[in-house]
Amino acid sequence: MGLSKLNGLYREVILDHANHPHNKHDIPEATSKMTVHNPTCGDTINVAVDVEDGRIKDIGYSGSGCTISQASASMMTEAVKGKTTDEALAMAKTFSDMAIGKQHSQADLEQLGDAQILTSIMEFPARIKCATISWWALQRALLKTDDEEEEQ
Amino acid sequence: MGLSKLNGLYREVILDHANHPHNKHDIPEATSKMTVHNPTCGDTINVAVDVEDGRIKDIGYSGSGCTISQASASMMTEAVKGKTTDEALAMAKTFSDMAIGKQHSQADLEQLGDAQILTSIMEFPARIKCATISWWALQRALLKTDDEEEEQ
Amino acid sequence: MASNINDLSNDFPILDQQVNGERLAYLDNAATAQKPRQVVDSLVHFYEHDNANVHRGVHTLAERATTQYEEARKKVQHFINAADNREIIFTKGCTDGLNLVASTYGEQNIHDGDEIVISIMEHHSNLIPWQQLAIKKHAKLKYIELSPEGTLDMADAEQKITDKTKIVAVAHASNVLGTINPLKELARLAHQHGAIIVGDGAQSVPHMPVDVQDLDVDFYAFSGHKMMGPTGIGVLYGKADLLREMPPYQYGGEMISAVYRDRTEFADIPFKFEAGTQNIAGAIALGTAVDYLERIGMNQVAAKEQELVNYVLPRLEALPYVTVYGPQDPQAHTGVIAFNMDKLHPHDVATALDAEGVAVRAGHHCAQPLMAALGVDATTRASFYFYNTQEDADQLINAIKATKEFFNGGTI
Amino acid sequence: MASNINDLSNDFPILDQQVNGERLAYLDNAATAQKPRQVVDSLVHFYEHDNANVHRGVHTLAERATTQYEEARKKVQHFINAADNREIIFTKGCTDGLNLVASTYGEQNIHDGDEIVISIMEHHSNLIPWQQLAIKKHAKLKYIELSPEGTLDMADAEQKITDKTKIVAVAHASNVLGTINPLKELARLAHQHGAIIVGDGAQSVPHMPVDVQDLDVDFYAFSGHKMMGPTGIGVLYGKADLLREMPPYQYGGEMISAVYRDRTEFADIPFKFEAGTQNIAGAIALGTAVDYLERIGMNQVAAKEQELVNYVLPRLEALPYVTVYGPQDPQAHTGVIAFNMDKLHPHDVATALDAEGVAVRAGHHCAQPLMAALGVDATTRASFYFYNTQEDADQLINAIKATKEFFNGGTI
Ligand SMILES: Cc1ncc(COP(=O)(O)O)c(C=O)c1O
Ligand SMILES: Cc1ncc(COP(=O)(O)O)c(C=O)c1O
Repeated sequence: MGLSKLNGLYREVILDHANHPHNKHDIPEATSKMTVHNPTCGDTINVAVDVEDGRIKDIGYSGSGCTISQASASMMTEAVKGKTTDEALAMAKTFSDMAIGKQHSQADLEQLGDAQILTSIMEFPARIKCATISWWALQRALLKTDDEEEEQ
Repeated sequence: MGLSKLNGLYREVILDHANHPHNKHDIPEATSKMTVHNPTCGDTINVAVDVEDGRIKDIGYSGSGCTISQASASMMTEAVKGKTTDEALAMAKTFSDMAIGKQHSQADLEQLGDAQILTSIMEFPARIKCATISWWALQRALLKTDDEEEEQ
Repeated sequence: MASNINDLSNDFPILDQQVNGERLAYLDNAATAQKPRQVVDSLVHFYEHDNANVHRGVHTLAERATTQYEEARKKVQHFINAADNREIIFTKGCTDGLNLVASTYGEQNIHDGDEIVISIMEHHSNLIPWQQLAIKKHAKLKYIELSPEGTLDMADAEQKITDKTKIVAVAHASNVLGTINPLKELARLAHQHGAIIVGDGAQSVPHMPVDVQDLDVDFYAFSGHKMMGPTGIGVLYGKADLLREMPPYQYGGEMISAVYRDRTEFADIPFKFEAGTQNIAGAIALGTAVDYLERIGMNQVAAKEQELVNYVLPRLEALPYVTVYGPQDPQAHTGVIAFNMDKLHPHDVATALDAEGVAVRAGHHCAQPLMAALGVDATTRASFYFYNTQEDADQLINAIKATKEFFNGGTI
Repeated sequence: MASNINDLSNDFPILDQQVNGERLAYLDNAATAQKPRQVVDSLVHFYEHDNANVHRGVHTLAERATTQYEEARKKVQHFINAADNREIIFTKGCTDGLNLVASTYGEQNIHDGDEIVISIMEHHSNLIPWQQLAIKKHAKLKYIELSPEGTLDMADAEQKITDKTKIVAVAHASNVLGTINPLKELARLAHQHGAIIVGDGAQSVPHMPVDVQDLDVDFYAFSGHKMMGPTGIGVLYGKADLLREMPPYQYGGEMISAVYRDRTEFADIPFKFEAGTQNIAGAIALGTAVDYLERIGMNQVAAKEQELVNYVLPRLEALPYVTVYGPQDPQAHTGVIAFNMDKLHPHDVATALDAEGVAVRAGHHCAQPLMAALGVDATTRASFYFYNTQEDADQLINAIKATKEFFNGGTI
């Protein structure tokens, strides 16, 4: 079997996002920022969201990480930009549920846009965290209280 | 086999010492006292020695314990009374060496008097500590420095 | 897969042996339990197929090991009905778990003048950590005493637990008296006064259904080896909100979020409390022990032990030279039975019983203050588990009679 | 009894399997080692014949268990040439041992303004305990830096270790760089300045002859699982006179001499540091792992690993897109080899190698400050043990080449 097993994980669209990331930049005027570490590998994701009238006006990320985490962050930012915070939180929940094997409706999945392609991660349990970390950072950023600065 | 296995351990002379202990009393004018605990069972032995001109003029013990520890304490006091401290320490060493399986000359063993009968303890490794505890207390009492009060 | 409580003989090869030429009757279960074949097999299977370090690895073996390790955590969670699997911390054993709580929660919350309430029947592992904490913090350590029946004096508990109390720490079941303490009521009392309660489950979790949410305990510690798991693994349950507020206990790999030269951010629970490589195979095999117990059913386990106690306790009490400690009523007595024989020292008794093939323990059972309260230096203790049989009980009674005769003959 | 270093295949059944349809090449030995059949057998034998709690029991099983447990202590003593078996403390693992020293000796001896010196290549387990101790005690934590060759900068060590230094703590062998540190020389330096030295032997004891008396280290910790023992067991060596002066680490059963309501007298070493039921079966099986290593001979083990490094390192370095960290000279490199592939993230590399059957680790290897010093977030790490073969090495090299191609094809 060997490397051919990985074709699903590293599909073109994923590699494309990893190599040409969308929204990989800081947002100085962001209303909320959050840094999350993946303690297994030391990867870090910083997410900055600018929320206006309950809607994500702009979102950016920075940090380093593997193909999966970079692609996932890129897809995540694309998927939530322009959405209301409630919609974005629902999408984050769909994504993390999906990653721990829970089923969701086709409608929920389609909401995720490109990001739904990362369902292929399910076959690689050790890499699930790589895919969820940016969604988790988003969630923390949107729910953040003022005294929280960083979270794992 | 059953209980008959124990005949060696509980020989008449041992039971005799346990039931009619010699020197089981305090010595108010003792030059050194020592309390030792057997942490496995909670038994305690107090040894009091009165040394004059490098010789054990008197020795007594108190405390509670099993047949073996009581008999051993009784035999120990009998064996060392009147001996020089050096002789007593040599006997203590012979006894504890014997208990950990080291060989000693017949002459060394005979020095121990009745106490040598407790070599039968060798067959019962779990009970060796019961037999050695009083010899250990003696040793500590003779070697004791002023700031030591109690030792395990 | 055998787990018929009336025919367990194939599951415990160790019980099928002779010692000193006699059939082995293993009655030292309160010290440690024997392991069914299934538990040993799970160790072997892990080491022969899946052995790898957990969490940090992306390769196949590491993933298998991680999955099994986390599955074991969930098995334990369900076994004691914890609300969240993150409330299950794997430790080295019950002692490790109790020390963890004393060194973190205790260190953080006990101050000058505070009071810690424990019971006089505590095992040293649930006594010395609190005693030393009290000494260090100039706090007061108070003991709930025994009732004349050999149970916890609940009237005394109501006196001792006050608004000054910050921590109550009590054994769910005694390792000497064979009593079960009313932990749920003690938890209510403690909480009424704003204290937290720590349950020592070493002698309860292996023997009866335990529901930490129903008990409403804040922390609850137990050992794997006493419930047929391997040595070197145990569990600390803690309520998530308390665990989150506590500082880590040990520092090292796995328990961090990010490490810098001069500071460290710690991981979330339970990992914050699992520094370094854990007893991975031990945790997984403990999960197998949980499976085994659940297949039999904890109610069945408790009923089988009650049956054995109903049989053996009256027969012991009928011997005029035997004194049994703790409750005299078999219904109020767990499978742990401490006793003494007139004039005979427990050590001599245990040696004699061993000569007859009966494995019991003699000594203070790591409960010296209790011994002092009972007015003895030591006791002999026979402790039953569900795999023991009436034959074991008969062998014990007969060996006690023979011991009496042996030492009588020896004119003691 | 097979222990011919050139034919170990029968001893390690786990290595004889396929993952992802490929032959398994297990190269994650620095994380944990595989267990020979003999070690697993010794667990099974203990649980099927002799399982009992130790020290407290007088019955036959308890005596057998105690004897084997104390025999294991002596085996470890001789293996590292400690002067006295009481200097061997069984722990849960290396992390547990290092925390023990920091929480007892460190707590007692580090004061405001004192200095603790560690190296920048420390594993978190030999870093965070000292960092947190320094924070708590207002002491200063200093790092010995790397030389340009990727070894410890001894000139810097001479600068950093001063009369203010109270503790020096350094890994004997790095779990990332593949370097062996001059521990004996560091011990001399530390002692010159009146400091004590703590050696982290996690990556050395399994791989080379270690003599704690010759090294003249004051404390030395290592893990059983990395030297083919079970998980959940480790060793802390300490000089007897230091151990005797230290307060206990945990409180509970077994570590006491006498317990009263308001105070406790503690037992002598090593028991003072072994509170509660220990990993008895784990300690005994660690003794079996020691037997196994001694039968092969530690010089042979080291030579075999050197041979593998001589083979694989130049082949790795010859790949233009591979960067190897630590010394480039195979003679100066242990079997631990951390590397990166241009532009590829180690996590992706490890997943790809796993698809080819090669088990390696990716990440920070619990050495984040070292990663920062190397200017990387993470590396891939292949680590060899004496049971690895040239075939494993070839499989690694080929898998790396295939990975390069796979991701090139994917235009990364
Ligand atoms: C150098 C070093 N020190 C300490 C440790 C910690 O060992 P353990 O996780 O077994 O406690 C390790 C292993 O990961 C190590 O490589
Ligand atoms: C009531 C009680 N608490 C605590 C312990 C300590 O358990 P362990 O020695 O497994 O840490 C024991 C076992 O001896 C016990 O019986």
